[in-house]
Amino acid sequence: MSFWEYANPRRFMGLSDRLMPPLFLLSGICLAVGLIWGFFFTPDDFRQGSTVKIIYLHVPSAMMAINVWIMMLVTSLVWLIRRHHVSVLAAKAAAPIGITMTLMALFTGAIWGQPMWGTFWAWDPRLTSFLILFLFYLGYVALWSAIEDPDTAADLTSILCLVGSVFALLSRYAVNFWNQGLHQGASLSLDAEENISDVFWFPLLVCITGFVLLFVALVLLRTRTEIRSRRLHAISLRERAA
Amino acid sequence: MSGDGLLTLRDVAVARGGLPVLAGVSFAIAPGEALVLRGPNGSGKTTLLRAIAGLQPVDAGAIEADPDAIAYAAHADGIKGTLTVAENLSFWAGLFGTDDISRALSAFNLVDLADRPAQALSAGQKRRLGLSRLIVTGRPVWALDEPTVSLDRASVGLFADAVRGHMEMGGAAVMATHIDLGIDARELDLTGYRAALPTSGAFDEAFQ
Amino acid sequence: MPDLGAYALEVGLAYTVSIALLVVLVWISVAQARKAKASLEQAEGRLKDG
Amino acid sequence: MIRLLTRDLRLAIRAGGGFGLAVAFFLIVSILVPFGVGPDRATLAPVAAGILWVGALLACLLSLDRIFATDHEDGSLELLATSPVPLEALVAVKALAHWLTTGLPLTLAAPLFGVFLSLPPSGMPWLIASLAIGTPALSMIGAFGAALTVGLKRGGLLLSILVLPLYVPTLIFGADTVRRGIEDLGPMTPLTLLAGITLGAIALLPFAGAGVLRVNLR
Repeated sequence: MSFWEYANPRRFMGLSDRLMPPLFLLSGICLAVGLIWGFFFTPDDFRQGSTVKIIYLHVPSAMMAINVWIMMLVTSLVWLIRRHHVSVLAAKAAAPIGITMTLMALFTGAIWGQPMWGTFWAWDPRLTSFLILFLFYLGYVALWSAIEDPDTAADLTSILCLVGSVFALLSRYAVNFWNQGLHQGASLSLDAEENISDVFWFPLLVCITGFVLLFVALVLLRTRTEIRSRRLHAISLRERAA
Repeated sequence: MSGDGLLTLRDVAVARGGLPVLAGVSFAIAPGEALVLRGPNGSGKTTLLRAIAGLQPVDAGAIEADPDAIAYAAHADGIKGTLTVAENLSFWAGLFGTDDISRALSAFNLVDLADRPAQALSAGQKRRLGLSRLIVTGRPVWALDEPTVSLDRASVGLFADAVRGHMEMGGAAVMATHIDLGIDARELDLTGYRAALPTSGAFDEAFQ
Repeated sequence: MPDLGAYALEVGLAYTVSIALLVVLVWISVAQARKAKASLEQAEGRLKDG
Repeated sequence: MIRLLTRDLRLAIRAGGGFGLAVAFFLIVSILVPFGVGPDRATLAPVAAGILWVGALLACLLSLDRIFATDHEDGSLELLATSPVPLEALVAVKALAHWLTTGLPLTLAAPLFGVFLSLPPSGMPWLIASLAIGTPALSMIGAFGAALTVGLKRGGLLLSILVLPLYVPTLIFGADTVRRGIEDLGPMTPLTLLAGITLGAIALLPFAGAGVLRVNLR
């Protein structure tokens, strides 16, 4: 039974029904443990004082903001190539989660940078690229709501997601070019672990796992809602036609 | 290739707005033939013609015709008000690779209107200009959706002559119309091909 | 409670707003899911006896 | 295809203000800014490059939704789709027609407006170069956005929301070229990057635009 078999709605509904409870539970635990550990049991940073505690929210949400868009890009491609309804509905379901994550990343980033920069918003390239990503999310959701026919909407939003991704990447480097940048170096770039000591590192890892699990659980839940409203739409079409 | 027929449909199924409308439609049109699609409003005439013209994908079956064989004419005539009749027509002629618009103008009695801006034309005259475009396309198969809408009796005669002339030159036509054009054409009533509404059932067809 | 020092307000604000965002997102998603499930069952009921 | 271009240009002229509309809007923006910001050179000069580019960008944005809307309303879009002209070429020609009626006149008028905003003379050549190279990208991206929203109700507003984020790289590199040109800090780098975006857009977006048109014509 190939992987694509999960794309048919009935099997997806069954599978997601079984997966959601454990996922929600696990993400709740990870988030609670990670945040409490990070908030209460880690020392202050000698330079940043207690604001370092914000990394437990800023870093995971920033990572999720980008990864959710990449997930939407992949699911849009799957829709355009293999025409699986569940895939494009998962992309539609993920968009609001991506928006929330981007808002959180922006908000926590601004607060975290405030002591260093003296203002809440200093057009730092990394934060600005999240602002641009937020605009792309907005456009994607706006396009979904502007079209009545679900299939047309799915095609148009998927193509917008493809083109948007190229331009989001372009904006990411244009913004770097435009303002040298005050952002702290990649505090968690996968290769440079040594720039945060272990005591901060483990709770951060737990928080990130928590965010990822929460995202997966939420996207399953929201995709089920999209499938159900699509089914409702199909039924009402049929009732009107009969 | 599409064999002898200019246009062949093999149990074609089309949908409109997510709901299947027609299923199992099959026919073939040879050069010199015309086919009139009959059926009440909403029976899928327009949807089928748009599928034949390539504007809409088919849900099942196949439509076989040369890629550049179909000339499509719908309710909207695609006329630019600020351009004159001759300019409109020569634009379409140029697009289809010919420059001779005189035959099209005379076939629809538009010669004396040639230099009038299209916005100053009556609905019937605009319709004649829209239909005269078919002649400059030089394409064998005409797919026409309600061609005689807003045409007076004389113009309908003009249009019937144009179709007859087109068929004599080896062309073919498939059209949806409610009136009798007085040309020998086969008829196909689409009510017999209404697609069954999908039965409510498993979750799989959540999107039919 | 850890001594947050000068930045108590900032850190507190960041945590409360972020957690609030997450709670609102989950709450809206669950509410939408419940509403969709209910109206679907009602529609399918109409379909069966209709 | 040339016939399609000449027809569109003739339509633009006959519809009146084909070429002048965008330039008029650009003129108004360039005049309004000093009223808002204040007339003295010290405040205007540093921001002139950015305002000129934002003005050009908004002027392009204004006329985008007419690119396919008129053809959609009178039915010629469907007829064009069934004509021998491929949809990709149609999108490219429409973008070119839009550029000729907005991008080009803006580029030619920009130095005059630069004087209004007291743009330093050393920036003038770079302003023209960056606009000449950048505005085709604005038209091409705009044509894709117009194809995306053709036939939608309230499409104009949605078009701006979708297209403005896509304009960000062009705006950044364009305005940066002019700023660096003024202080002679190597404006060639942003200019070449700008050219890269424009060429990429012209090469790829017609296909995305045609794909989207096919979906909208369904």
